[in-house]
Amino acid sequence: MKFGVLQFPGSCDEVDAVEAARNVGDAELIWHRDRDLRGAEAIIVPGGFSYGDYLRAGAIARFSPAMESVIAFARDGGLVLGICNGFQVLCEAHLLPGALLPNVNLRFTSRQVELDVVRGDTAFTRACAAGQRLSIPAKHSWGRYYADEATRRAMDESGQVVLRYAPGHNFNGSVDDIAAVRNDAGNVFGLMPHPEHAVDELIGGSADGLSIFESMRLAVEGTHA
Amino acid sequence: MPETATLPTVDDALALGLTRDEYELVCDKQGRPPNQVELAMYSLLWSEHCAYKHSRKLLRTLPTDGPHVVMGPGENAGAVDVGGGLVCAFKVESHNHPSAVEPFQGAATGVGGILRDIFAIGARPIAVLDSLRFGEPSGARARYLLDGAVSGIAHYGNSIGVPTVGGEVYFEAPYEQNCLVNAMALGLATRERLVRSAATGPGNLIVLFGASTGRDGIGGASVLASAELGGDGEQDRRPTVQVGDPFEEKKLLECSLELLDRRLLVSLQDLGAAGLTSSASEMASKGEVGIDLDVARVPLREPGMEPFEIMVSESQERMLCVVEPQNVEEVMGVCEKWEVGGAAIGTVTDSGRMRVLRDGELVGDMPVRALVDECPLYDLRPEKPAEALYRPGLATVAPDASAGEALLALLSCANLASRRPLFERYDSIVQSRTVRRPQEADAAVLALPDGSALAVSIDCNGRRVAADPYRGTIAAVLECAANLACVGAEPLGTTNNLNFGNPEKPHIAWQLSESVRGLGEACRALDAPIVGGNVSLYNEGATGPIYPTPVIGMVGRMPDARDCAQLGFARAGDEIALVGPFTPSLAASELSKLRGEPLPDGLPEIDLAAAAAAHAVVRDAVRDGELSSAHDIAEGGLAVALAECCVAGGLGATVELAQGDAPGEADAVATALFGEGSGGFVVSGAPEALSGLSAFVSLRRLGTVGGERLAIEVVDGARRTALELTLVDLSAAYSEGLAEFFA
Amino acid sequence: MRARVLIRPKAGILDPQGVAVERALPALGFAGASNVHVGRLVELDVDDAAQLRPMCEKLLANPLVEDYEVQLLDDGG
Amino acid sequence: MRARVLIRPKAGILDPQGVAVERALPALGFAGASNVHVGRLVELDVDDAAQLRPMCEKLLANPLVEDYEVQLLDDGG
Ligand SMILES: Nc1ncnc2c1ncn2[C@@H]1O[C@H](COP(=O)(O)OP(=O)(O)O)[C@@H](O)[C@H]1O
Ligand SMILES: [Mg+2]
Repeated sequence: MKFGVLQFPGSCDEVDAVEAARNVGDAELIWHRDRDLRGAEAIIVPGGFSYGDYLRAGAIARFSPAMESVIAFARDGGLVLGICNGFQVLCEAHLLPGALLPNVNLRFTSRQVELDVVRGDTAFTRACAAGQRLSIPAKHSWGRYYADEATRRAMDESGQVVLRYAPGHNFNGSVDDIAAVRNDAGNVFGLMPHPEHAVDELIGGSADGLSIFESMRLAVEGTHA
Repeated sequence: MPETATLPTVDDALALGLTRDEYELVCDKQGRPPNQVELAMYSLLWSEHCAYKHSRKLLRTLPTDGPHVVMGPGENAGAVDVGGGLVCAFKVESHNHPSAVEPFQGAATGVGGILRDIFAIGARPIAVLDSLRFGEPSGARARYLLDGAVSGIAHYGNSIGVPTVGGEVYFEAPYEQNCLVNAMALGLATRERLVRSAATGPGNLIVLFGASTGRDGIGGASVLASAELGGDGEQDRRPTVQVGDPFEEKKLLECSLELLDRRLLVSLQDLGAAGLTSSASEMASKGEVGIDLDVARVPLREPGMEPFEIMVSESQERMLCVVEPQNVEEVMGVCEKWEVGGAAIGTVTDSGRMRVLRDGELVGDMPVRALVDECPLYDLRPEKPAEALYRPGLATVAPDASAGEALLALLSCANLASRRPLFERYDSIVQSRTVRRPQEADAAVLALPDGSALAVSIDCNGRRVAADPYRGTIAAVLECAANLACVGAEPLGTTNNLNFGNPEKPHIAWQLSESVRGLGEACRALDAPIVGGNVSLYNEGATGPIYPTPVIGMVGRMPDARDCAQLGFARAGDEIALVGPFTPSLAASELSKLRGEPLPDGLPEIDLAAAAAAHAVVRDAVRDGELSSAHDIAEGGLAVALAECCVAGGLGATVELAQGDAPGEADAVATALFGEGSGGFVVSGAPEALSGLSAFVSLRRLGTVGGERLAIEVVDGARRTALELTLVDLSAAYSEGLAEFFA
Repeated sequence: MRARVLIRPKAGILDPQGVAVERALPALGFAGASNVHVGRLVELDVDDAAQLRPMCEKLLANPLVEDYEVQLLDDGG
Repeated sequence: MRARVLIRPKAGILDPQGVAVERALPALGFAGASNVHVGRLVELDVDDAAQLRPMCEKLLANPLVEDYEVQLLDDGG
């Protein structure tokens, strides 16, 4: 199982993502100017401040050559995980519904948050049980998830809300406490909190984030079988 | 040499901050009056900021050598060996005056500047800490500066992907007009990748890379840093604001490290205060060579810039390097990959002269030694002030307040309350090394690849230094080392930023020289040599000087990251003990500040050797896993330390205290509870473990962890309950103290 | 030709910056301000004014959450 | 009365946002854009138009690094 982790100028958490993914498989960086995904079986669009996040978080990164390949990869059913800035990029690229807006508190906020698993049967959560609670750090200033009502209704119907902030943990003001969403097809997933920073008790405060990477491995290796 | 502009006069020199004598000396060195380019360059390099003309002699007294030191003061950052083939580079720097003018950009570019110092020696930045001082937060100016500075640090540090893992902030009236914004950074490098800044090899090329050059900060930091801030002067300095671009710096950082990894650079230097002027001249001086620079080859952001403007511009996010001619093409290729601009703008020569050209025409020509090394150094004329320099503030706690009221007032006061509203704005975990985040332990702890860990702390209580510059500085060094001991780390090296008033005034000179004396003694006693630092003088406003504030940063190491302790109580039933040579006193304490009392003249004596021995005992006990928690006693004394252990651990405690060693003192109970001093730790652990410790260090059993409240009884012949507060009340006071200032 | 693009949060979507400004004004002694919204301003020279709308759709604005308005300025402006 | 405030980075002050947008446009197939600057837009109702400048000085803009321009709009606007 091989992960490819995109690297934009301004990415910050890309090495952390590579190291986290290496707990369950092989992983390497893919430079934003490369169109070749080099045989990656799952893509991670990492956190950070791609292109400085000037204008609007994620707005410029979505047009990079590597992202063009990722968009094609996703349309062919490949697994794509977007974390924080990566989530913003995937929304800007319309691979995920909705948009991310500035936190209601208008500040960058860094906090360990708790997340409730809404669905334990997706390609990104199959190592978790529905109703399980995950403790994962979040750190961003542009993380208020928004989708209009019609979109939310459609998302509910097709089970696209995968994680919600536990009561008291939705500091960014996301609509309906939505913390993570997937696309209709189920192969693209984005969240603001950082599972790659919760893979080791010593430094993550918990290792709950590992289950996201483990789920992806199960999904990919299940496809092979 | 062709003269395009009319020759500047001695009045121009005075306006640029040179004295009449210095101007004459420049004329001597040049053998003629300097032209505009030359005068601009001399005035910057001969400023306090670049030449350290009032502090250099004192700094020479500091200990800078030790078994772990790999690079001492003089390079862009110091470095110590941390084992496993790695070195840790670190340094603290101030951006006080720019932050007083525009706090957001001032603080942001302060972070940018200290990070460049770290990667200039080839180290990848792994952490930032900030040390901040503002006026009392009830004032609108203090709150404006606080919010701006914190936002600026967050913006830069978060965006560039370096965690801000710790810091400190104090609010005191003397900082009202002149805030302090100091930032410290740490980096990691393999020993082989370290690079120095000396330019060598005549014929080699000088390459400028990074952002283009604009009129930012023309005459900015350097001139600003050498003049007192006047009331209305801010207006005039507006055009000099430098704007930071963390995205550009992120690319610059990756580009610099890749250039070093590919061994393409002979030497590397960041551009900071005084821009090209200081970076090029200092590279030439260190390498004992000359440099020719052609300003027409410098990529500009604005049209029509004069040669002197290009030479002194403080545009951010730029680096200068020396490259062998055959490598220039590859260097440009790496710059192109990272979308960083680069241009060969000059050559190393064997002339010993700094020559500035414009399109080949000579517009400035100076001996490198005169520029960099021959600024006159001044002797201080220290004199202890006859009268108090600082006025007491308003009382907010009555002398007869109950112990419980006093504890709540202390926990919620701006200097002691939880720093969460501040550090939550910083990414403290990026790069996946942070074993102890802010407020989890007294020092931040960062894991290293071999399983060991670094610990780092930054500290200085300026009020205590104001009361006694010598002992107050020793106390600041001890506090840093105590913070390291609490997590199980041993000091490797120290950095410092001397923030003082105008050293030409005898009483400031006295503060400075006493403080440096204490700094040297304490670092010697702790085997924590000074590997770098910074000096910021002339920190005065209309109402007088700041508190003397020698900010101390210390880096330590522990063999196993898994052994580091936490500050919160961890287990009901653990025994609590006070360890170390702690002699509490209300002199210059936080409680006496809240009572509106004047600063005392002098602090009680400190037994450095005994304190250092206690640090070693606590450190070893932590490493051996014998303690559940460890926390040093600092502002607010023993009662506040106990309350912090309770709040952090979510556990109460029942404690019994002897009244103290000063029977009959009117404030005996308050002294026992809230007195401050160096050398004391609150630790908790199994009773047998604590018994084991008492063989090596003075240890007083205080009580037991458990329950929902903190109860402290002071034994006073007939015993009486001094205070009893619930965890809920303690937490509320602690967490609300600063929050309101960020609303 | 100089052009200006005004980008505003879509009506109905919470605009916390607007709210913050509206709250801060009375404290500074400015009464009577209401309905405050904060958006972005982009100004640029373009060769071809027809490109402005697609530029906004693709990059400058996010049409899901933002409205935009294009203004053409005199060459002098 | 409805008012609009345009806030821009001062001339000569580095505008990293403008630079980023200017660099991104050609890659998206938009040639010929230059001199791009990104600023802020504040729109609000005020009772007293004379308050707008002091509001800008005190809160809306940062006069150290930004210029501002006040526009009064029709009540309808
Ligand atoms: N300005 C700041 N920036 C970041 N962290 C801070 C800042 N001030 C304090 N902290 C963090 O808050 C915690 C408590 O700070 P403080 O009470 O000053 O500790 P100490 O008394 O040990 O110096 C520490 O983890 C410290 O690093
Ligand atoms: Mg401490």
